[in-house]
Amino acid sequence: MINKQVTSPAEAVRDVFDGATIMVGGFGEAGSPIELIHALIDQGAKGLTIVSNNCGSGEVGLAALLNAERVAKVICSFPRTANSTVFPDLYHSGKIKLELTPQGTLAERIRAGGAGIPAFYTPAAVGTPLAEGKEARAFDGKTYIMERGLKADFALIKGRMADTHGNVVFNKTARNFAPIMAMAASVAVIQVERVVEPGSMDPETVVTPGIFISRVVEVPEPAHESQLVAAGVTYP
Amino acid sequence: MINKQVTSPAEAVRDVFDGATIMVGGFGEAGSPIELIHALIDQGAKGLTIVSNNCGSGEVGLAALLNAERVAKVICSFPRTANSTVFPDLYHSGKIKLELTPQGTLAERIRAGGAGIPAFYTPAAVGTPLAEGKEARAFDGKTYIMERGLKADFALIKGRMADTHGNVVFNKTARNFAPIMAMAASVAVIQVERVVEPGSMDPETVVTPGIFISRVVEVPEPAHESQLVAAGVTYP
Amino acid sequence: MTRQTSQQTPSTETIGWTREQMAQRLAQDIADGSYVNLGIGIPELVAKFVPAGRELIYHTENGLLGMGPSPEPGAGDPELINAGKRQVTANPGAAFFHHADSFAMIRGGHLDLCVLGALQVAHNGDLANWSTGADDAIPAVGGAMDLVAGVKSIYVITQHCTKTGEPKLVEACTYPLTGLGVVNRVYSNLAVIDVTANGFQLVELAPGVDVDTVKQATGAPLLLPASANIGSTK
Amino acid sequence: MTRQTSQQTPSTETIGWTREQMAQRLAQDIADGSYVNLGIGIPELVAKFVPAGRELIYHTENGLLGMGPSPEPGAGDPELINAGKRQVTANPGAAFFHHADSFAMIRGGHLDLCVLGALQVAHNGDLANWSTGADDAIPAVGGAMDLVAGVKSIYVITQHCTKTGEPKLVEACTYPLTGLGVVNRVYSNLAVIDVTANGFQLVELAPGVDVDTVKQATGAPLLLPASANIGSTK
Repeated sequence: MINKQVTSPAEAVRDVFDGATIMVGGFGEAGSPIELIHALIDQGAKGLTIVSNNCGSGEVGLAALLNAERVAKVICSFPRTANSTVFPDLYHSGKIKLELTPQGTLAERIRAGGAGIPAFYTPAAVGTPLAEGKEARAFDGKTYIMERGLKADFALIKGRMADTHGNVVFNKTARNFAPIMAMAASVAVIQVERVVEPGSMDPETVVTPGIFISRVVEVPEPAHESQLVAAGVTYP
Repeated sequence: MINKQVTSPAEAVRDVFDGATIMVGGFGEAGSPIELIHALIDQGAKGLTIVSNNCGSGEVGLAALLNAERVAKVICSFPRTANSTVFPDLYHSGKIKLELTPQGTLAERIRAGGAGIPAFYTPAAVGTPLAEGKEARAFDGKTYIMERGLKADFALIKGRMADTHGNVVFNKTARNFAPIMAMAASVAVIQVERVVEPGSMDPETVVTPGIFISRVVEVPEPAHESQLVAAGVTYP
Repeated sequence: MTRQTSQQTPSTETIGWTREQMAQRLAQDIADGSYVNLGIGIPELVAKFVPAGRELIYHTENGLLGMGPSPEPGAGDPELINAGKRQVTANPGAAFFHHADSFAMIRGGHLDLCVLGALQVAHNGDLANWSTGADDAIPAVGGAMDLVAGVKSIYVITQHCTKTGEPKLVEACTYPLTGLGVVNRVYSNLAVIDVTANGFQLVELAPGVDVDTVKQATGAPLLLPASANIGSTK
Repeated sequence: MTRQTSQQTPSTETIGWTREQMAQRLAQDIADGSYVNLGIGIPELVAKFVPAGRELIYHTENGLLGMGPSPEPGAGDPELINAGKRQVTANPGAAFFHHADSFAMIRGGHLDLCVLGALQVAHNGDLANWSTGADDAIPAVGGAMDLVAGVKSIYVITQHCTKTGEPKLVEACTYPLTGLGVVNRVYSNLAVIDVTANGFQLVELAPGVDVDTVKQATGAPLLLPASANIGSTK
């Protein structure tokens, strides 16, 4: 009997260990699994490496995790944000490392990690500072750089609906990195607004098949980062 | 005004040229675009390179194209079939070349071609005859071989429904290679049972976005290969 | 499905487990909740024998997780098939996906178990199962090389010897390889045998089969277990 | 959106096209049916000025083809946003997809046009638009490097000079590069300029701007067209 549903965000992140690599879904606030991140702050794991497109805003969600100084390093395409000083302050004080990766390379590295591809070549960043130290190679007269697949111990992502087998559908542009992070993580944890029985979803429209998901937790009314920031909320 | 619908399979394959590389969708009969293939036989292009998982059955569809001696080479994972002598006869008489590729490597090469990835590494086939002549390389202590992305001039594929922008949904396991072949071909031609207006499909459930599709042709009641073969049909 | 017998003289084919019994024996060892890919032929039989109370999810590499049994006659869809190109069904909780995603599951190590047939298994786990290397054969590999390279555990289910009495468990494969060091366990008509760092390790004998019979039918050294459990079926 | 002006002395910022006019001029050159990615800032204005009768499909790299305009106040969804993280809508015929698929579109050459801002464009097409290289800046690149490496045509829309009067069209970029030889055309407040194998090639002058003004404001040689069309807007 397969049932991947767990009872709470706390239960879903119970075994995150110090030094773990965690992929965190979201592009801006869309798809950011705030409740899971807050549960991780409560849980206390530290020395984390975070793989995420952004570094959060205000002092909630991912920015709050950074602010709690639980993160040693971020792998990220765009850590700058208009309404948060958390990352800049940590970065300038040398308290956090940054591996800056072009957004498409980040996405492809995650997808490769999940697909068992250890390395691939991309034209992005050739000739730029972000290619420094990377192997360059020509194919058919054009230069590419080699990039490595990325894996993680955990993924914390957000969907709209899942069944208890872990099949997931998403909401609009909140889909973004979640399906590939689910592939690349040993333990993919997803929060969804609604958990349903297997057979409730059309198998043609499942976006992330259950094989990629380890734990499903229902968060019926997830917070929106922009609303929390506008309201001046900080966590914890 | 974007409208990718063309009036007939003949119109859809009108500009296929001698020596073209053509990806043909389908795994067995599921997803095989028989009407497009038959239109290509009528059209007459020759010296083709076909990229397809199988080589057809009986003397219809892909097997009929081979039988008409239009194909110089196939890139394929499983050309053998229980109910066709077309490929074996051509192969034994030296009339067709075969590039045998593991099925997952074939799929990934096609996806890479469509995604602008010129090469990647895979563990499949390491140490086997299919790795001969291929670059081997170790990552984290494990050996992989390098495989190249595959592109095509045309893709002939089959879907269930498309809108006039080329957004497509598929039927069950007939989906197989079609979405990635659409990505990897300069001109992706799809036959579907029904063409609808943009806005008729839920944007969350589109499998192949229209950007990958050049031409859509409606074939309301497509033939099934197994039924044609059972009925002893040959083409032309 | 009837059992194949051979007219060749000294044969092990007629002793030990039948094909169904081999499949049944293997089925006992698959953990509840596993994601499983069953190869064409004898491996397909495994699904019939999964013990009650265990839920497995079957993957077919042509784009379906949650594959169910064959449809009722006349109820099938020619576009809902398995890797053997036979019509199947989709269970509740199923999902369809394209070939690159399907092999991402395989290559990325997301499947727990793949059960395959074999021409030869070497004592270091090398597998040959896609080609006899005969000059007149049409080469065809399908997804076998991807499966053995990517799936967490590879179980082989096979007759212990060929129809002409040659061992299939060997020192080194003479047929073209499918993968290097990939097989974890072999279920034959004679025995269950693990592939270990030290070579073939006997785990269990089929009823009525003794150790010497297995040793003689095996083309490489056979390590015996410390346990006295040999000879009994679970 | 009002036009920025500068109090610095000799400036080209106050002559030629406004930001809206630059966007309008660029919009004339986008073919019907194009798949287009518009960068954040001035490039976003382009969508307002597409001539009637042309249908463009907008891609936003965070997972949407068929992006529509901003929602009515209160009607938006915080999970339906563009790459600038502003709320948008989805047009009929839209499709959502994940980030790897989105950048497969970009890297695979499926988009016809990307319009971006620039810090500097070199006469060989090199682009710098993501970092001033300042020591205290937080490095952030987003999708710019992928876009310029993959999209078929790259148009830059920019003030011809910086606020301090420095040319943005240069012999060689001094800021960190976004891509090598990637820019096809520049739409500035002064002119439309192609990047050719021979360097910057003047295509069209903004109204009231003469060739000498453009030459002086450009940090690399400017090739003049054979046609006498210079000085007129289409």
